[in-house]
Amino acid sequence: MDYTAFIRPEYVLMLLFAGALITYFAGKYSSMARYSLSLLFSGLALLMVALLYGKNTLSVWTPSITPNGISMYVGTNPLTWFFAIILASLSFLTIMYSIPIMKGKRMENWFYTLTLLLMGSMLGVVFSSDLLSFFIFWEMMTLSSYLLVTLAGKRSDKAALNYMILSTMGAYSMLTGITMLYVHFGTTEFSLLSAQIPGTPVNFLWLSLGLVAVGFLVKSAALPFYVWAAPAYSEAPDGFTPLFSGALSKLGAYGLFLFMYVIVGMSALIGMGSFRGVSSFGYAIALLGSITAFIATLYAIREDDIKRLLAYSSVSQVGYILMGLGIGTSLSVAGSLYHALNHALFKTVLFMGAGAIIQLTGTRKMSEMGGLATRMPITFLTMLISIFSLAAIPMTSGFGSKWLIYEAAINKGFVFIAPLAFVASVGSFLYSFRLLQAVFLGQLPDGLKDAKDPSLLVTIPMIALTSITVLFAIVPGVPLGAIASAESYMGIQPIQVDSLFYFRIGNSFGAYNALVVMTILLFAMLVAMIMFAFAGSKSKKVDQHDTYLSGEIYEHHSDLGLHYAANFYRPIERMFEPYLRLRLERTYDAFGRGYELLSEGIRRVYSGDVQTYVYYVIGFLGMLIILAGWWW
Amino acid sequence: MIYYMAAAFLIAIGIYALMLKKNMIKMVIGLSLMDSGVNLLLISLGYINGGTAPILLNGVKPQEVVDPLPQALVLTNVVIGVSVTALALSVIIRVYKHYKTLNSDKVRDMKW
Amino acid sequence: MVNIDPTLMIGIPLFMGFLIPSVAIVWKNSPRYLAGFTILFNLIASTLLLIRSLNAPVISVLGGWQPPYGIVFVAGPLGSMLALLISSMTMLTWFYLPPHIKEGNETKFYMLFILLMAGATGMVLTGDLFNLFVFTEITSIASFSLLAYSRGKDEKEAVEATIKYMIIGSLSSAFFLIGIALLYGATGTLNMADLASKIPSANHNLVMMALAMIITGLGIEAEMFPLNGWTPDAYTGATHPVSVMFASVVVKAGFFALIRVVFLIFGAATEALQILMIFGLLTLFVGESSALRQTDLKRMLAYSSIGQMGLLLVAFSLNNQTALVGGLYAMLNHAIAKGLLFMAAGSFIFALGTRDISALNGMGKRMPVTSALFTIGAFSIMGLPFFGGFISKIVIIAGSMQAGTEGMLVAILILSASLIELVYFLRVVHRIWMREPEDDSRLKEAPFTQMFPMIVLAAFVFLMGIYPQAFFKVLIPAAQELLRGLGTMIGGA
Amino acid sequence: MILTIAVAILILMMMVFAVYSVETKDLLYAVVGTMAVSLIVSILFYVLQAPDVAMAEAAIGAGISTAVFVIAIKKTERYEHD
Amino acid sequence: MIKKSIALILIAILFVAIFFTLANDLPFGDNRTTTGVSDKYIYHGVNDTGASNLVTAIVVNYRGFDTLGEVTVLFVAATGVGAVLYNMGRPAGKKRKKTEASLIVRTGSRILFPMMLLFGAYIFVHGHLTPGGGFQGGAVIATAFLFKYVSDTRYHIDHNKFTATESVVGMTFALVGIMGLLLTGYFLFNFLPNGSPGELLSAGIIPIIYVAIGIKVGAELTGILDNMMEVEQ
Repeated sequence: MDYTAFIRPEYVLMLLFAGALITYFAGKYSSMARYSLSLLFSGLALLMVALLYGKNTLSVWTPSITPNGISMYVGTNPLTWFFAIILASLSFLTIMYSIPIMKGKRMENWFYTLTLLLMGSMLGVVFSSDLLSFFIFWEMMTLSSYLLVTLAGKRSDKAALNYMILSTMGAYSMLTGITMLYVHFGTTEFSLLSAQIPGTPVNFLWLSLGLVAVGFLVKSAALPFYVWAAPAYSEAPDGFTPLFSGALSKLGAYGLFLFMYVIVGMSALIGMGSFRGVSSFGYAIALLGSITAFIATLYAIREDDIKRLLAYSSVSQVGYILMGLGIGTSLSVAGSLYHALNHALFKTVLFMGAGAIIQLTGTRKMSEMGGLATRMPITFLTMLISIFSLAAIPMTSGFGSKWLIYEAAINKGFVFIAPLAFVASVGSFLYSFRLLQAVFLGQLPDGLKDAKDPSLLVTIPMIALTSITVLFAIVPGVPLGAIASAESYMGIQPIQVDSLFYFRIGNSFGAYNALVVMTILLFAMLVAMIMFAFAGSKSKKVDQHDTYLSGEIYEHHSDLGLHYAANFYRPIERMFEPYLRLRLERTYDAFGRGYELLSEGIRRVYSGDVQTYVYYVIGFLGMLIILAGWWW
Repeated sequence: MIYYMAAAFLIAIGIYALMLKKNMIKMVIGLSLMDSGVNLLLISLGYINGGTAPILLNGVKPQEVVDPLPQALVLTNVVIGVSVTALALSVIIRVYKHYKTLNSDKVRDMKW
Repeated sequence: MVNIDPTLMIGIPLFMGFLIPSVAIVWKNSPRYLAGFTILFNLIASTLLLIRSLNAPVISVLGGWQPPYGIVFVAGPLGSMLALLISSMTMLTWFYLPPHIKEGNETKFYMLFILLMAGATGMVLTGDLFNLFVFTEITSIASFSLLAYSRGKDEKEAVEATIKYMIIGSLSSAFFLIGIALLYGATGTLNMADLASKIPSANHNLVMMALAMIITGLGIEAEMFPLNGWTPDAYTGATHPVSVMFASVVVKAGFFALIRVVFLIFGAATEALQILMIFGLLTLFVGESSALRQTDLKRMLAYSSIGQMGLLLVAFSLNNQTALVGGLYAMLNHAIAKGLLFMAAGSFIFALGTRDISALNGMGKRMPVTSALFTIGAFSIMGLPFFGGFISKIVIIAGSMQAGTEGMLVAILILSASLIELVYFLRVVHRIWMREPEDDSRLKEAPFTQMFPMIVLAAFVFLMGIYPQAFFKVLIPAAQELLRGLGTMIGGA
Repeated sequence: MILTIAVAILILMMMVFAVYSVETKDLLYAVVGTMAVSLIVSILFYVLQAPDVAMAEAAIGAGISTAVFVIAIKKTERYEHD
Repeated sequence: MIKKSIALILIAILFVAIFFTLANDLPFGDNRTTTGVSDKYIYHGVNDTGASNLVTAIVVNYRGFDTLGEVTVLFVAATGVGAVLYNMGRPAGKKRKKTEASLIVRTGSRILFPMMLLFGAYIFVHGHLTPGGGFQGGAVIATAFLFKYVSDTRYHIDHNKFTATESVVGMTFALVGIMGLLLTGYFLFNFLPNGSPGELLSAGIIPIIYVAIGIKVGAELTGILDNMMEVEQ
């Protein structure tokens, strides 16, 4: 008897929302109850999501909220399952990770409730299969993530408000697009909608899809809207950042997948105008993605604050996902989905590690850290592998996905996107190495003598995620199987996966057998280790600090920025310096201040003097009379 | 015809007082002038050439009677006018108690 | 089902109004109970009326003379729903009253209180144009006196607000009366249904001039942009329960009168609708932007309710059924949520002593229950999911989309205005919960009798968010009634 | 015919009174001007065959509202100075 | 200066608009009632309501609710003035003003006061026959009391008695309306016989209502005047 028959997506959602409420009230009494309950609920939800594999369910939830009775649908399919499993697992692991990190912090009880609520609304966004419930869960997700960011206290006020304003603006433009679709087609259910799409006029499609895409581009921090991303990711409480940048940023991509391929469908997309075999709408998104990747890398290189560096890096990695998504061939969509999975894995580990390090050293400045490799071996090892995957060193899963995206771009001969992506990936190597060198290598500053690995609750999630990354690196076929079924659901020709043994990854013009290459690589690593062990005695300890103070006595604690990691890539920065000055933040701030000034002026209309109000009334009447006389 | 002129003039002079005179009591005077103007307008609407007062006593025939409905409306409006004026003036007395001035320019604490 | 005649909802409060002063001589605190009894009567009467009026409008003829000759009360689903809203809000404010009206003459306050309710109910139910004028007068004079009622600390502002409101209010009644005079001259009748049938054939020039006059006159009551100079001062100067009555009763009745006159009598003439649309958008933006810069809590709420009235104006001027239902839903939600916000703000100011927003730091810890209620009201106005505002926003946007391409522009403007609204409400809510108070001494919350209305309102806000179907059952026939026009309701001449 | 001339003169006087009462600095004279205007309006009502309203306007318009104005001026200031 | 010119332009627009729409669209004095409702009042007014004064017939019977609203307006205004000027009054017994009224005014007021009351009563009792009615009669009574106030510096009305009469009379008006509803299902219905027109006791409930209104208006206007006069200097 199939036990999993009774599991349906809406039970997962109800479980999580009820769990959030229970955890809040239980948490008021004992913190133990709070931790165990939140772990229990998120673990249960993760289990239920996992058991939903391969199910195509669609269930109606009747309490409709609009006058002509639109009912709300919740269902699962391969694409949603792929994203749901990422979101669920990340949430579960982040909750486990955040227990030691968030202990004793401000409003801790609210943290777990809001995380469960966020998990519920994220899964709600993914599971909903009609426009209205999609929008409702989207708004709930924005609200709960805003509240979570504000938990970090006074520092995060400005970042949280900017984040809320921009994402609400995106949500409202999405609402306009959704209402256009609903009013034009009369229905909100995705399958009914996509059935009616083929015949519709093209410019209507462009307008509504464009408006909806704005909402998703804001969430995935694409070019014009990436302003909120770095401050929001870095100012959020350390317990929340892995979930925020690891899982939440994927929802923008999911939305685009949903609307471009599931609702509008590939044929109608091409019908909207194509550019060298790729839909021009998709090409625009790909372009935006690659430019974001490039610019975000530039910012990441200059960052000295560990969390802001990782924040900019996740903005640029999401740019890759958008690029793959935009191109729209079977290879690029597979690459983008695979990269979404990998990015979720390694970015979460990096942020967890960063959280642990910040809790340990008390500072976020990389120039004040160093040499932690010896003291924190497990964190070092897990972050090392994730950094390799981030930098797309060959044979890591990160490499696999980026390689697929590049193949697709080159195959289509995009002379502008592909080189931009290459330079960006070089940049990603640079800042990941900076992270590695500044935090782990070099000598241990005297203040950090007693550094040791964080508690078990932190290391287990990191180890789990890194082992999955390594597993996918060796056996790429497993994730690609899920991706292939998602692609076929989206109506795109799925990527071939060797059913026999899951090691080959590739397509018509090139493939590599991951297992063979991995063994060679391990063997090479072994040789290098041996050589290093023998020659180790000759290696000289290099001091972390430059000492060109021409004779001055130099005490370590002075912050002259002499630490190697302080301005690691100064030469490169100098190259881009002039262009980086025109940052986009300035335009947003200018707009904000401009509107404040404007409303200051508008406020002056109410001058407080009765006579001016009488003038307004009589003037209004005079205007009406002139209109009445001449126009009516 | 000249009644319309008188009514329109009264309304105009009422608004003139309201807009250009700073003194609050002058404004209330303007309001009450405007009220009389509106009443005059209503009554002159109801007038019929050669009609008599709408009281059907001692042989007055219904055909030659002026339209009574506007007169009923004006009756109501006169009383409304006086009650609003009385309330406005008592509020002005209290304003004077606090602000010590009747000049509407000075009574502007709540602005923007 | 005992059918209570709608006119009793005016007769009984008036009878009680006359009774209270004489009983007060004998028995000191009788006014509060007599007033409470009257409001309860009105509440029950309006609920029964609403149930009866769902299938067919309840028509009650005054003095036995058939419609065009006598005055008639028309209680359609729309009118009786608003009567229910007015009486329920008055009932809830009645609970909230005691601490705020200590200084002045309580007997006279309660008389004015029930007469304000009677005036507003009359405005909403009457089917005769001049009768609407008389009831508008009753409502505005009652609100003048209630506004000037406040003694104690901010007596100075209350008095200043009253004189401004009175001068503009009497200007509005003068123009409204000129409009009625012109309409009477053109058509010779005063009954709304009769007017609706006669206006198309009447002299076009006269009708347009009358329309201009009436839009100005009633626009002042409905807080349209250039005409609402008095509104911020009136809300800020009034005592807290009076500003609750303003936000949810007085302005709603004024707005409804404008809508009824434009829709029913002028048959939604396109010119009138365009004027309403343009000035609705202006009110929306002026209201929202000036709220952005406020440092005084009640004044911020005042500007936000101006903005919301602008939203209603725009929703109604879109003139299709979905937008109308959305507008009505937004009207309900605004009355309830804004009433809740004013009550909560009143409790804050009563406890803190100052109306300054910066003094609200960390109120979440000092007055948790009131802050939670304030946040619920704020979330509903902001339009977050599972609150009333969300549904009204969606339905209005859907309605505006149906109005073609220019509807699209209206939708975008509405959404950007609600974005501004989100900003200033978030700033206050954020300050309440996330900031640390200077002295975190626990402030005394309002006793249960005053907390009860706020809890009821918060429950209603949630109900409107989660199960709106119950409200749509009333709102859809109400919107149809407005669209169809009054003409066919009662056989005119 | 004589009636229309008389009415014209009356209306002219009314206009003069109205302008005077708005322009004068001394509020008491302004109130007296308003009383005169309302009396003339009451006579016009009489000419327009509306006796009820004429009496009402005379009794209330001229009587009570003037009294209220005088009381108000007594409680505040007599001269308008800007 | 510009404010003044804007004001003048706007006032000119308003004057021209009102005057010309009236002048050419509503010719003065021509008989427009044939299309409207008022010819029913004119032709059937007398035998419908029994009152020969058509204006009173409309004010009390046909559009009785307007008058009910009207009385409410006055009542609200009186209460409003009371609420606004609450506890601003001078202590009891203190003289209102220094200068005593002259001898002629004092004796004149003692003689004229009852006359004026009688005249006011005459007006509202004969409301349905001769021009005038509740409002005008009440105003005359109020002027009578005003005359008393002017002449006698220490005289002021007894508040309790006035409030009592006011509420009793107001309640009779409301009760008449409610009885109309109970008896015949129409609020303010004229349930008493019309009697023969021209008689004093004709026209059903109209005289009762007009007497009630007369006393009420008189009491209220005097209340307003008293409140305002009692304000501390």
